[in-house]
Amino acid sequence: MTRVEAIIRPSKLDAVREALDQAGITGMSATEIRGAGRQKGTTERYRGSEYTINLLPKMKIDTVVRDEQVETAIEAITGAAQTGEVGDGKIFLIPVADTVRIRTGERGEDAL
Amino acid sequence: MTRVEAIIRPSKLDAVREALDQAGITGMSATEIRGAGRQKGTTERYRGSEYTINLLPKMKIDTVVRDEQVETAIEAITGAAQTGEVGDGKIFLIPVADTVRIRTGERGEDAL
Amino acid sequence: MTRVEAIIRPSKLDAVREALDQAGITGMSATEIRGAGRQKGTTERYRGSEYTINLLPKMKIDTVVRDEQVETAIEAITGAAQTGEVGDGKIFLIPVADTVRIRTGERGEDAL
Amino acid sequence: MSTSRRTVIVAGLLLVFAALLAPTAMAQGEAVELPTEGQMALQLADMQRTMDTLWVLLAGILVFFMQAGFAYVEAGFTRAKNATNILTKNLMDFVAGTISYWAVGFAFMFGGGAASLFIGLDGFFLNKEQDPEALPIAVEYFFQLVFAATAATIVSGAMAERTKFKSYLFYSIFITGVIYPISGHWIWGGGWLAEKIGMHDFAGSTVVHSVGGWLALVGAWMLGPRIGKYDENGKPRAIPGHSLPMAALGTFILWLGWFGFNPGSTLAATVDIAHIAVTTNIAAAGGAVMAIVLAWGLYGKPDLALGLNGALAGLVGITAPCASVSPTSALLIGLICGAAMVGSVAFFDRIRIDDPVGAISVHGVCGAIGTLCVGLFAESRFGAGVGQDGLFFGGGAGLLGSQVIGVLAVLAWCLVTGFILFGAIKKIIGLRVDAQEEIEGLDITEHGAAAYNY
Amino acid sequence: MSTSRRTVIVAGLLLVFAALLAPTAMAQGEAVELPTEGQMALQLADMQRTMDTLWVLLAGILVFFMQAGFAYVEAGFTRAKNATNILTKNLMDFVAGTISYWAVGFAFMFGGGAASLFIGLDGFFLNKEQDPEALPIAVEYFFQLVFAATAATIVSGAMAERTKFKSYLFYSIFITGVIYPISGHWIWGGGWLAEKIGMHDFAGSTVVHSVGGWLALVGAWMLGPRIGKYDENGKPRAIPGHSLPMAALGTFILWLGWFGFNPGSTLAATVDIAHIAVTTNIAAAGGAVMAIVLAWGLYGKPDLALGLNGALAGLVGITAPCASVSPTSALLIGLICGAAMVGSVAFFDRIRIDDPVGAISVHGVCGAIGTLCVGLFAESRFGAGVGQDGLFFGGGAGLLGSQVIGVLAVLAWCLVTGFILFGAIKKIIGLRVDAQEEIEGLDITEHGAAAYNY
Amino acid sequence: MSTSRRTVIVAGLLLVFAALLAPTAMAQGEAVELPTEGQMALQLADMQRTMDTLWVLLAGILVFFMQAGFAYVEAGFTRAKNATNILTKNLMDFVAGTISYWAVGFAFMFGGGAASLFIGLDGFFLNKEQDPEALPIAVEYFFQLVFAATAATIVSGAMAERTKFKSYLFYSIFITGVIYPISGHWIWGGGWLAEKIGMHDFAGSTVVHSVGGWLALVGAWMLGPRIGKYDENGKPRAIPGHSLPMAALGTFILWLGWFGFNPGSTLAATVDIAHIAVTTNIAAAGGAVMAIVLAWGLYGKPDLALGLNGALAGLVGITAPCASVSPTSALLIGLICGAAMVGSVAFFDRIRIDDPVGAISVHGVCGAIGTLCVGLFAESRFGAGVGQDGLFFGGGAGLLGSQVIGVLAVLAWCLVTGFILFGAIKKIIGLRVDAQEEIEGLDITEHGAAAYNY
Ligand SMILES: Nc1ncnc2c1ncn2[C@@H]1O[C@H](COP(=O)(O)OP(=O)(O)O)[C@@H](O)[C@H]1O
Ligand SMILES: Nc1ncnc2c1ncn2[C@@H]1O[C@H](COP(=O)(O)OP(=O)(O)O)[C@@H](O)[C@H]1O
Ligand SMILES: Nc1ncnc2c1ncn2[C@@H]1O[C@H](COP(=O)(O)OP(=O)(O)O)[C@@H](O)[C@H]1O
Repeated sequence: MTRVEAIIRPSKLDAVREALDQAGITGMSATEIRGAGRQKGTTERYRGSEYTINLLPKMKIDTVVRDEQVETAIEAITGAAQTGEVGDGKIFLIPVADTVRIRTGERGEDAL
Repeated sequence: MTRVEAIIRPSKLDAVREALDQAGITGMSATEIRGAGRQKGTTERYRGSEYTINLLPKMKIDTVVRDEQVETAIEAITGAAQTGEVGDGKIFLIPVADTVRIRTGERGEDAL
Repeated sequence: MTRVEAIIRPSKLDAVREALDQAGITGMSATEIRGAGRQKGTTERYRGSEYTINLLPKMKIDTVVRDEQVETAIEAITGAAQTGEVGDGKIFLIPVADTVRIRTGERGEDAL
Repeated sequence: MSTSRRTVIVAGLLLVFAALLAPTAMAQGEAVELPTEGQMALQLADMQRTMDTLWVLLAGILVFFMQAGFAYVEAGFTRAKNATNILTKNLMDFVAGTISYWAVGFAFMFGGGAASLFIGLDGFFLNKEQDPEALPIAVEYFFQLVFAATAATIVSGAMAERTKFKSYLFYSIFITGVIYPISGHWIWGGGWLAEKIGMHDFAGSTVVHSVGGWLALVGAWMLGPRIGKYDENGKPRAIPGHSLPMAALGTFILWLGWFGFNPGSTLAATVDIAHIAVTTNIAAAGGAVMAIVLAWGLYGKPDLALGLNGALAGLVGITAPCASVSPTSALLIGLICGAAMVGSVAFFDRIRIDDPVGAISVHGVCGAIGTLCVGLFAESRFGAGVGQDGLFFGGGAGLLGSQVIGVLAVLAWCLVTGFILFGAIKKIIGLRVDAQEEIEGLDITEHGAAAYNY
Repeated sequence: MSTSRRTVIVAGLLLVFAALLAPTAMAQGEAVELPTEGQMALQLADMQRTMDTLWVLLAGILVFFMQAGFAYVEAGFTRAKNATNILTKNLMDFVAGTISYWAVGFAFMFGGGAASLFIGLDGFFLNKEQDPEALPIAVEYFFQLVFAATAATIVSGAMAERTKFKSYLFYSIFITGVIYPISGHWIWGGGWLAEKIGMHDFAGSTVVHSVGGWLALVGAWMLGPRIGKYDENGKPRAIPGHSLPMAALGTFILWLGWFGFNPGSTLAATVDIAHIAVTTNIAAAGGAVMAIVLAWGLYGKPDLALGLNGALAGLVGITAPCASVSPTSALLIGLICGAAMVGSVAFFDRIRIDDPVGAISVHGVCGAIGTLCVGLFAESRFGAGVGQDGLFFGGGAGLLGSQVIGVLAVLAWCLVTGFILFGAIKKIIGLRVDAQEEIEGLDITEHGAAAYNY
Repeated sequence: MSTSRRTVIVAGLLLVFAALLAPTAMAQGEAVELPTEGQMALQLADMQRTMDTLWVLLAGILVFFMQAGFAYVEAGFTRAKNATNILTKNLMDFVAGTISYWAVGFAFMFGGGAASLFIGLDGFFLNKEQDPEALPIAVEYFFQLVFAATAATIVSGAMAERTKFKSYLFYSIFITGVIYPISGHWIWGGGWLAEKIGMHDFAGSTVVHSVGGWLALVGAWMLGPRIGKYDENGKPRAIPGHSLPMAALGTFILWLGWFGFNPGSTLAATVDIAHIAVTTNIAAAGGAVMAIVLAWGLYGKPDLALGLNGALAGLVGITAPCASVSPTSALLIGLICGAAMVGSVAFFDRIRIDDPVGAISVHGVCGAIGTLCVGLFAESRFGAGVGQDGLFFGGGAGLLGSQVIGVLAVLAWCLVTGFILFGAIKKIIGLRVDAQEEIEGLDITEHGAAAYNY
């Protein structure tokens, strides 16, 4: 099992969720984060003085999938979240040793 | 070391924290997330029109434990968070390569 | 590739971000979390009655780096986040199997 | 817009010209300016009545705005997951009260009839002869309505975060339409407490605030504490409100409204309103100072939530004596109420009556104290007030005795009717939501709408 | 501070002493008290004028505060990412309106001149002769300005979350300076609707609210719905507002302001203000009750957002008939408007006109209904109102006919001028921000400032 | 409720009947209507006094509500972690000020005595003979108190986010009780600036706002900037406030209050209040328009925060000249103040005086400018104002000279007393919290209570 962790633009949340859904991946969690990277922070003005927002609002989507689903997930996310401009985000793949479904106690891939 | 990552109902946060505490696991972090899964999103009405909340409020509890504590942790969490109804959540186990305590620079299990 | 996940005091966020930046690590994500550990929760008074905040506000900084950068990252974070008092936080190292840059589809270390 | 007005103005101007011509007229013959003088006297009386109407209406408008104040204080002092619920309750108790007080409440409170020592029985739906020299019935109704709505809305705070919406609606209509008007009749409508006992409550420490507070007490007691309010050892745990800025704004709005509540209770435009505004304000200051200082001393920090409640405690306390006491006495009354409120909050916490916003202490307890203070601090030299001297100013214990009887009578009335009302509701539809709904929050379960979104 | 005042008081006191000495004077010779009486009559007229000024100014101040109410209702009912934008719009439409209504709007609306059945053409920049016996022009301007600003600000709600700031500024100045004053002139400024047709709109259901609502309709229609408002099948999806507590406070503030809006429209201090306040309040209650009950029945839960809109619907509806109907009729009007608003919101949702705050339904539709209700429920016994009986009170259909003509004329005026104005703006600078800006939110893209930070 | 009132009404009615009977009486014999006239004159004077009381009280109530406005502006413009703190300060400065101004401040400001060119020395605790024909002392005190509290509360904004609560309390009591009343006495209490220099400040641009602003300047200067306000190169960094909606509501509340502040400063019910309300409003509009336009031009976006400050800048600026200038001049004054505020905010940022809410620029700088504008724009034709023509209207530079002296004298007074006061506090208890507390936020460290919870 692998955890597919995608950092995307907040405005793409709905699109990514639907794309995953259509790829048969229905379980996922979303977290509001702020991120820094190649995308430059914005410099805003407030009452005339400047301030730089180094950490831009991003959304993180986590979904743990069976290993054979990983590429499907990557494709679904990339397809829905890509704009082609800096700041589109990343996908990280992290190995998951096991999963438990709290409701039933099931373990392993059955628990997903 | 393993990271035990539990996604639970927000209303179970206190119970889970206390159960872990009593199981001797005191270090942990909690994050507000929103999740989708088998539990159906709710359809609400606002000024007469409907809208569906696909991502339901959930709470994520992370705790990194020694490998021998993993089952204890799972039991504690399951015991406290289970209601038996869809939406109780999942526990994911993720291998952790190393840990550092920022305050002292200690490494490994000592740092937990 | 390794994910360096640091839990720090919220007031250290800027310092840590800058320290990582200067160490050449520019990509990162920050999440607001609440944490329990050795640092005792605070007992506050509200209208005369007490309540205990068991989960204290913390900030989580995640950065996925090439394995050779891990120690640099740890040093940068530790240097910037340490106060020497209980509650400074932890760093967890988690193996990352692969990374995808959503914008371009690049994979592996190039995608970082 | 107003054609009737135009007539009056034209008449007035004719008058002026007539008067200006008068000296000449006088020289030639008479009878021109004589009716003039009668008209002028009429116009004078008319203007005073207009000014009275204007003032009482403006005061009522200020009191109306207290609905927003209560909504914000109560929402601020409770959790975000119940904010929609408490706001809906505050809206609904006012709109339902508007209708029930119009239909029956006003008649019960200010009507006459055979049983008029106990209850008024005419004037339903404002069907009442207008005395052309008295305040318009409309403004009387409006001013009294906003008072009634205040009493009703107090209760929602103490019962917050766990009461069924449907049950709330039911009891709210009943309080504004029946319970409040009857005890109000005793004191303000020519009933036995005023006429036979000589009890005095200028602007409603007892009539409005204690009634709300005591009914809140019964309600909170019958509901039981919120889940999580007491730990396994029965020790009270604080459940902090979700927004102190909301509570603070609500308190300032209430304070603003009190400048209508107390000075407006003259029911006429007189210079006495100035004195009343001053006593009102200084008592609020005393309440806040005392509460903050006590909190600082007892609990270690200057607690804003108690400070805000302290200001309200002072305001509730001065409501009865505002027209009868000096500013110095008012400051003392405020200090006393601030202290009493802090003690009372701790007391009710300890005896397991869970009052999320402190309504019982602020309105019930300080309302009673303020009413008694009339018997202690009143001075006859303040013409607009009770017109007697209290115990501390050489007037003996007589007035104090009347006040005690009044306080106890209203307490008993509220406890009895409260138990009957809440008991009946509990039997028939249930008072409290189930535990799961309470934990999830009433916003989603009762209204399907979170208070805050993105 | 005021030296002119001092003179008057001194004069008054001299008068008093003179009068007190009069009996003796009388005994010895005459001619002392005779000018006195003329002076007193003058003083009386002066005091009435002062009281009128005072009341109308206070009412205007209450109406001014409605700007804050609209700001909070609109911000609360939209998303957090557009809150700075909507607040800036609300600020700017008032300040720009203050200037444009001073420069030209007031003249167009209340001026005379050759074309005075259609438009006023004197009094620009308040250059107007002051009639020493009439209300001061300053207070007239102030009171009318806050009304004009209300009409303008209504539009921003319906066009929220997607309109260019620059375009907003442009149309807002134009509405307050030109469109609103001209139709206003027809009804309140001595124009053809009042003079030739006999249409009556006491406080502006049509003059203010419908004008705002119909322009909002054109604007929302030309803009198109917000991204995400309709799903791929064209089914409307709700986009919940970000803060119900803000919307609730805003509604209470508007309600407060309405006690200036309606009773203040007497434009004089009279006892009629009491009756008007009562009808205003009870209609609001009716609107809220009906909306909540309907929402409960139709959609399953007592919806706070609709309840708040219901109160506003009742208030808009009673604005025209407030001085002409009984409280019972007012309650009915409120109930009707509450129901109409719920239906109308569903209707505009279905025909794909996206109105985030319900402005078209609340102000446009209920404004029209309220205006018609004058023709149905008016009773001549209420002196301050239209002075005729409506259809339901034996007055025949004549008044109703006039009202229908008025409603249609203003509807046509707004549709035509609205299409021209918004069409021109769309051509020249564009009405709508681009999709990326809309998704990101106007706060960052248009103002560079998020509404909320840490 | 009011028995004294009843007597007056009854007397009035007897009068009416007497008058109506008069013609007949006249025919038969005389002496009936003669005392009547004296009584009527008395009643007239009495009614004018009542109306004056009513107006000044209502104006004071509006000004009172400005406390909520300041609380929300200041809390909105600072960070969430200090919101409880700033709200507590705003509550406490008003309640402490209520008491200290009652005890000594009012006496220092409006008392007489030997040193009366410099300070008043009687009337402590409101112990003062009531002149039966003048405004009730109670309403004078109330109106002046809310002004004093305004001056005090201005300071808290500039010193926000880093001042010790205890120190704040101390200086706040001192400002309201001593510093403000003394300079106030010079201008409003019969002191040397008014009597010897002929300086005019109708509603307090200098007396209230500049005093608050200059003390804020000293405070902010002595405290030093907030941690993080300047980067390593000394370049100012913006620290955005946590809630623009709060700041916007606060601004609207202040604006509302200003309709009491300026028109109420007539201290009597006169028709002049209308003109004053208009100049007040149009100056606010000018300030906001100018600030938004300048921000748009200089910094690229229409900045809401500066727009809100601009409205306040215009309001502060018009406070002194409001009764003496035409609407056109008022608009100009507003525009000037809006521009000056934007420049001033940038200036103080550059010289490292960190003023989180812009209090020094809005109240100090624009207060001074407004005071000078009296010398430039005053016109003698506006009776309620200074009664002279300013430089631009042919009156020469004399008045301007007086205004300059007044502005400088008050500036000097505030700088000197401010340095002494803040210096003493710094020595004895310390002004600033330690760095760790500042970073964590004052809510938790000073009050043990976060402003927001779940
Ligand atoms: N090394 C990293 N570790 C963790 N998160 C990262 C890393 N690099 C980027 N991110 C996250 O991805 C987001 C987008 O990255 P960025 O470099 O700005 O754009 P792009 O991915 O298009 O090159 C960042 O805002 C941050 O949240
Ligand atoms: N595959 C997954 N990856 C990540 N999170 C998941 C996954 N499946 C479920 N979750 C999280 O667990 C929550 C509960 O899952 P759900 O399927 O609704 O109920 P249950 O676990 O009882 O079957 C979801 O709301 C989501 O936050
Ligand atoms: N075992 C753990 N797993 C996950 N997070 C932890 C763990 N232990 C501590 N933390 C996080 O680190 C924070 C600091 O830990 P704490 O034990 O209080 O201080 P220190 O690291 O200085 O000993 C906690 O608040 C929590 O968020």
